[in-house]
Amino acid sequence: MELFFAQLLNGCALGALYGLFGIGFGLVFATMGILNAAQGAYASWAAIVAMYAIDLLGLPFPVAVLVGILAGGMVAVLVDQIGFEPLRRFGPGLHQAAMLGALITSIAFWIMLESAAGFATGQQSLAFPPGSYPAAVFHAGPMMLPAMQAITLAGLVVVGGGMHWINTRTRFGAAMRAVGWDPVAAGLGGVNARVIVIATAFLSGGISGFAGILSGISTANVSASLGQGLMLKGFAAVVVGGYDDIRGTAIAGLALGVLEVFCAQYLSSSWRDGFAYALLLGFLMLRPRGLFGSAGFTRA
Amino acid sequence: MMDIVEDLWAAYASTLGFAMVNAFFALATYATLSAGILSFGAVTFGAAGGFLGAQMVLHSTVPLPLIFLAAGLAGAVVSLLVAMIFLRLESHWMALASLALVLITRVVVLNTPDLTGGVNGLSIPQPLPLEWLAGLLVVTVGAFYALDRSWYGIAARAVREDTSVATCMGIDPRRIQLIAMGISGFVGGLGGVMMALMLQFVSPDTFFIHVAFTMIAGVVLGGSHHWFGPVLGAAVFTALPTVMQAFIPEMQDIGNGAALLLIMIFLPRGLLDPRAMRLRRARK
Amino acid sequence: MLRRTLAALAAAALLATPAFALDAGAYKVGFVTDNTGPLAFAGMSFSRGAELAAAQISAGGYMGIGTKLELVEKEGAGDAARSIQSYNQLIADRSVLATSCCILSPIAGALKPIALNNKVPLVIYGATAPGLPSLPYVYSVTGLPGPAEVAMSKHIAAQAKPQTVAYFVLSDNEAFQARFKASQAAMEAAGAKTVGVVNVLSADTDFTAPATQAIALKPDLMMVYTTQSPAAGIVAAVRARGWTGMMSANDAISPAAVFKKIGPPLAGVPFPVNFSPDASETPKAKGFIEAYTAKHGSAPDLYSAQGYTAIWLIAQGLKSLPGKPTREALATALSKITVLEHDVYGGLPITGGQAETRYTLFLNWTADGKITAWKP
Amino acid sequence: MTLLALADVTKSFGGVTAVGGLSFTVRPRHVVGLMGPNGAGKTTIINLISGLLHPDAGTIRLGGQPVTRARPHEIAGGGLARTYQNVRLISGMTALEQVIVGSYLRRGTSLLASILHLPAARAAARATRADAMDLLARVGMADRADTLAETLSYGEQRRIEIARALASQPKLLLLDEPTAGMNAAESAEIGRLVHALRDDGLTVLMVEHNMRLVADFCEHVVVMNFGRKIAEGPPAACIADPAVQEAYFGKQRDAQRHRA
Amino acid sequence: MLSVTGLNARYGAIRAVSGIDIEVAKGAFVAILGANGAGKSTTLRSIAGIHRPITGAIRLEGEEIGRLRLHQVVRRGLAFVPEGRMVVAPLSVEDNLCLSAFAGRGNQAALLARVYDLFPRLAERRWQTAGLMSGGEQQMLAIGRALMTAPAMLVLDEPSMGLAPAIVDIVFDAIVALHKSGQSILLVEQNAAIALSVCDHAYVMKRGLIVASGPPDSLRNSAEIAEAYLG
Repeated sequence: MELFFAQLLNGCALGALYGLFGIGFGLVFATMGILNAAQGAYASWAAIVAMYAIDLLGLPFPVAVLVGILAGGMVAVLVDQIGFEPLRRFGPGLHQAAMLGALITSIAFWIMLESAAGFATGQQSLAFPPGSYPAAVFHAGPMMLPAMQAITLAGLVVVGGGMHWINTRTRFGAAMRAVGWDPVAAGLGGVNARVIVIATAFLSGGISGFAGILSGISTANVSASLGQGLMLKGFAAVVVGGYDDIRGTAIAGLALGVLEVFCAQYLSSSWRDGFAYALLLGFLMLRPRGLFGSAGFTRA
Repeated sequence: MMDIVEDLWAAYASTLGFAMVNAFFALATYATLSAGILSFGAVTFGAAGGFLGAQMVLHSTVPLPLIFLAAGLAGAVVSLLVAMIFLRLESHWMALASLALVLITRVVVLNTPDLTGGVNGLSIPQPLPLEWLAGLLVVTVGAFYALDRSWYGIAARAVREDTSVATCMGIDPRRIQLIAMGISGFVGGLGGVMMALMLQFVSPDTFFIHVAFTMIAGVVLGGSHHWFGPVLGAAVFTALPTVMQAFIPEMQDIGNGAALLLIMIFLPRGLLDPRAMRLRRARK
Repeated sequence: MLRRTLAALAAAALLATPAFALDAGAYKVGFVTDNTGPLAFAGMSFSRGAELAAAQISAGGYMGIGTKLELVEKEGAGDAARSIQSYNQLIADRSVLATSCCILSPIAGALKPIALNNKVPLVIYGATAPGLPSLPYVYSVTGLPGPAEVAMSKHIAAQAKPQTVAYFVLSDNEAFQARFKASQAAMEAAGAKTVGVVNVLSADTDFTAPATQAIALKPDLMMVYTTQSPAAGIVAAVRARGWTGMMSANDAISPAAVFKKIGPPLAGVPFPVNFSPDASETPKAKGFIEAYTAKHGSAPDLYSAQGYTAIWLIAQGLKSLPGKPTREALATALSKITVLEHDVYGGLPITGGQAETRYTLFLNWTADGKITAWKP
Repeated sequence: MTLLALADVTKSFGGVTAVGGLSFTVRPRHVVGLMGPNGAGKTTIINLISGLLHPDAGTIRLGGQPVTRARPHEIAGGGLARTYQNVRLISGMTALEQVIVGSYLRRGTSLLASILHLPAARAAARATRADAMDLLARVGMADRADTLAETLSYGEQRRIEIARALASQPKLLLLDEPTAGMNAAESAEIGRLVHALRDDGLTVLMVEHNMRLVADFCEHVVVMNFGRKIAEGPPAACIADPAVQEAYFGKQRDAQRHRA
Repeated sequence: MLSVTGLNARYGAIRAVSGIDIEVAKGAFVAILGANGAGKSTTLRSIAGIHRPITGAIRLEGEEIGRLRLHQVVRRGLAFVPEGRMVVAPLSVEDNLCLSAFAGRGNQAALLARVYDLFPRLAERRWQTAGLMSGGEQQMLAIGRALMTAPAMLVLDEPSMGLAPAIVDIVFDAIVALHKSGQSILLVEQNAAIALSVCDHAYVMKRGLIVASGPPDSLRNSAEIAEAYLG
């Protein structure tokens, strides 16, 4: 029983990373209809920058995390403006030509960013310097909670809750959804679609970058391929959770993490990913709008 | 003089071979794309063809042509099964579903060692004669050319460009897309067995996401509106690393990415674009 | 004094009998690198070791007066198709007399038939699948998995007498499966029961859950049979969860980069290794470490030692040939080598094309980042 | 005998009722006009008949067969062809290819024969091509057969669209504002074409905005406003109908209200 | 207030508007009439900055806006109510209205109160999802959204389209009330009688050209209007 709860906690912490990454990934997918293959690279780069901020510049941990998040956001804006902006002439929404074009340019950026990240890390798997991050372990009876797991879970709650609040309760959130729906309709209210798109890209990159930093610390692995694992599972979390619902992504991410850990503990570690992806496929087939997906409107 | 030719051939025959193998995958992707389906499924169909072909080479005395046929059919069967389940999804969901399928394919391949050799893969002590590969590619490209000119090709273009207009012309988009998936499966299965024989080896990594992305990139690069575009794109995409290596060996991946990006931005419809050719003709 | 005289005599003999010496000039060796892609972390070490070997061989005139060994590198990126293309380009150059390649066994398996068909000597520097060497063309300078693990298992069993063992195993990697099985048999023979096997996958990065799983088994000893990143991650995760019991790992955690990454949690975890810049003490090893550190600014690791050894093996073959050798002649010469003249292991024996691992060191990291001999 | 019959057809989008309880019939070999101001629901009706939309209530019959829930390609197979208000030609195709798309239903060769490039397939393709050329000639576009359709003028594109619709040899042709954006001479030409088609046995239902053209072209008119039928009958009578005048020009009484 | 001179607009090869001039004085209510396809909507979309590129000059209070994009035009005080409403369907009524805060014009709370005052129906349904409302309510919302930018110039495209007569009355009552309170208005309307009964100056368009203009009384029974509508 003790093991069960310990693994449940581990699964939640792992899933929180998926959920967090997925929130960033889903933000761009929901508002701009872009399936962004480069999203994983934002996570890698944010982690690399944060790590070097500590290692080379000696910045304190919280500042380094902020610098990393900033880097993730800036890379995302760069990719958006160079890779996606020229394709927006195809018109708004999930037009197939635009979607395919954006997918290809994002693949191009994925290749470039990951390769450049390889140079940045000297092709090694590095880690945050031991002792540079909170490493305390909280004990409650037989249960233990390492500080990084607590931070990750808190991160999901804060970022997920915050993004949900921004999305549903603020003017900026309304503008993001409006631009995603139809840039002209948003423009009628004076919204500068381009600014909103850039801000959305920045938020998306920053959030996925934050997930990358947390993942880099808690797995002691900062490398060019860090983002890839997050990418596949984060993508599953977005689809299962319903791509336009942040709560759904968060919950689906947690569920995926728990499923994965329990699969490995009680069933078979080699079929573990199979379960996760079969779940993803099942959701695509049966509930393409995900757990919490609204009936919604389809664009004309 | 002959020596130089021979040396060049020895050095680049395998590059040519891989370009032709990749052309099969690109054509398989083009087959669905030209009917309006963005699908990464050709990886899975390739796996079906590749592992079946490998097992047939290892455990039977079936001649190569029949192995090719069997691999193609295996790909087609898998693709039709997939199509029956996936085709009711909207286009972008279909793309996501096919991506999930690629991920699942890997897990299945890893966990069925009796069929696929599992993580170790299968070694195939059977070289692929390049003339076989070239011959089959010519036949396949010929079939794509014939299809492109036929009622099917024209109907598929209509479905891709404007499904609603096509369906009002009496074209059943589901039927056209089912055919497209079948062709994609057959050609993907062929590509799979070619890849297996070319590598003389298959493993779970032989058919994974990077293949999916390279072939989509190849199609888009070459031109996804022209039957020869995928072949051209696959050739460029296979040769690019070799060329890049000569100039900027450390940066070859960055070079590849940049080349892809530039083409997408400045030639979004690819190197071969029949529409652009016709526009040029119209302007004259 | 005696040595110098002998050397002078030998040089005089070489000059006097040119028919038995290698002609002056540059001899090309093709080398498939993995400097990018998923294996780049090790690939760069392999190629740096090889580059150092080529530089030393050329500078010292090892193969004869006026001879040089030139390394021609082509990138394989850890990808089978890319490696095959690069390899074909290398052997298409008729002046390339021998080749060296491969970290991954499947890629080595794919290049081997090409080498055999083209009658080009191929020295495999990293891949460890059994059965790869094939005389007279294909050689491997890397020890097969198993013997080192068995030796370490016996050593630990004798020294620490654990009653129960839990294993971490990379379930999608055949080589580590083999190492695990060999080690498990040795441990059980010594009376240490297996209480559980925790499987992980190559692509995994999060090891908190596997660590929790293993700790719950309450073993006396945890043995880790995975590649570098998972091994480092597992040790870190187990220690982070407060488990202080005994652990062992393998040579993948020996590079200094791993200690820089993980730090003190690695302390006291033994691993078997046949080369370590901190523990290898043969003069050739010391020379290698010194030259490597001077050239690349960091100490070599076991991978650079293997790349280094592969090139020296080829040089040793070339050295024994007169005039302008052919690939076939070089292959024959290589097949006659039974002990390496110049390596960091103190004279590696080669049988049937396969180098045998001997002189296994049992080392561990100390909390302040030094490598010392392991004691329970 | 009716070729097309709508009975109590209703369709809403979100909260907006686009068509409410509409009924009318079309007899064979007639040119019927569907009139009404902008937003009256005319295009929705065309989309309902061609199967792109399905009514919330009511039934649609084509040639006696219920097609209320049928999919567009099934309805096309039942003998219906249409054009669009904003010409929808297929991007990247020549004029001739546009027409060949329309002849899909009469392709007359198997997929395998096409893949293998068999003589039968080549013969069928030649026949299709020849028929398509004839149709292009009929709409006066034979000399533009190999031109990329999207480079042609609006009027030319409309004519190609009509040829494409005719290629399936339909029984009923739906024309959605066939003269939009055309000048008087071009419009008259379309009128002559429509009449010639009717004389060949085709039935035409055309959405038309322009009252004068409706009066010239049609034998029977259905006038809609707010998704409902407000008048039906011969063109002249319909146009004179006060309800129709009001629908087009607005209500004077209401206007006075605003003045006041 | 708004002056358009020599405006040309095309869609690809098709010329939709050919060199027209339009003048709206401060506080005026100007209507553009014409049949379908006459180029009215294109004219408005060009003025609002949605249709680009164009040639000719468009000045709002003397400032050239012909090169600006939609949101810039809105921020300078020209609000556009497009044909087909274009409300943001997934957002609530209030979110749709509050989007206009991005225009940065006027006190949002006061403007919101004014819109709810003008259209009590919107106040009742403020949390309703816009896409689920009736056509009339969506039209009110589109006008409300425009008013939230405190426009110097209000431009409406076919506000009566597809609406039942009773709803058309409510919408036009509101437009007339706005005009009476001093709002400058440019209206495109196919329903000529209604437009002529509310505006103080009208232009008649046909095939991209202005074929007649003048005060409503001079146009009401003119041959040009009959010609423009009947073809």
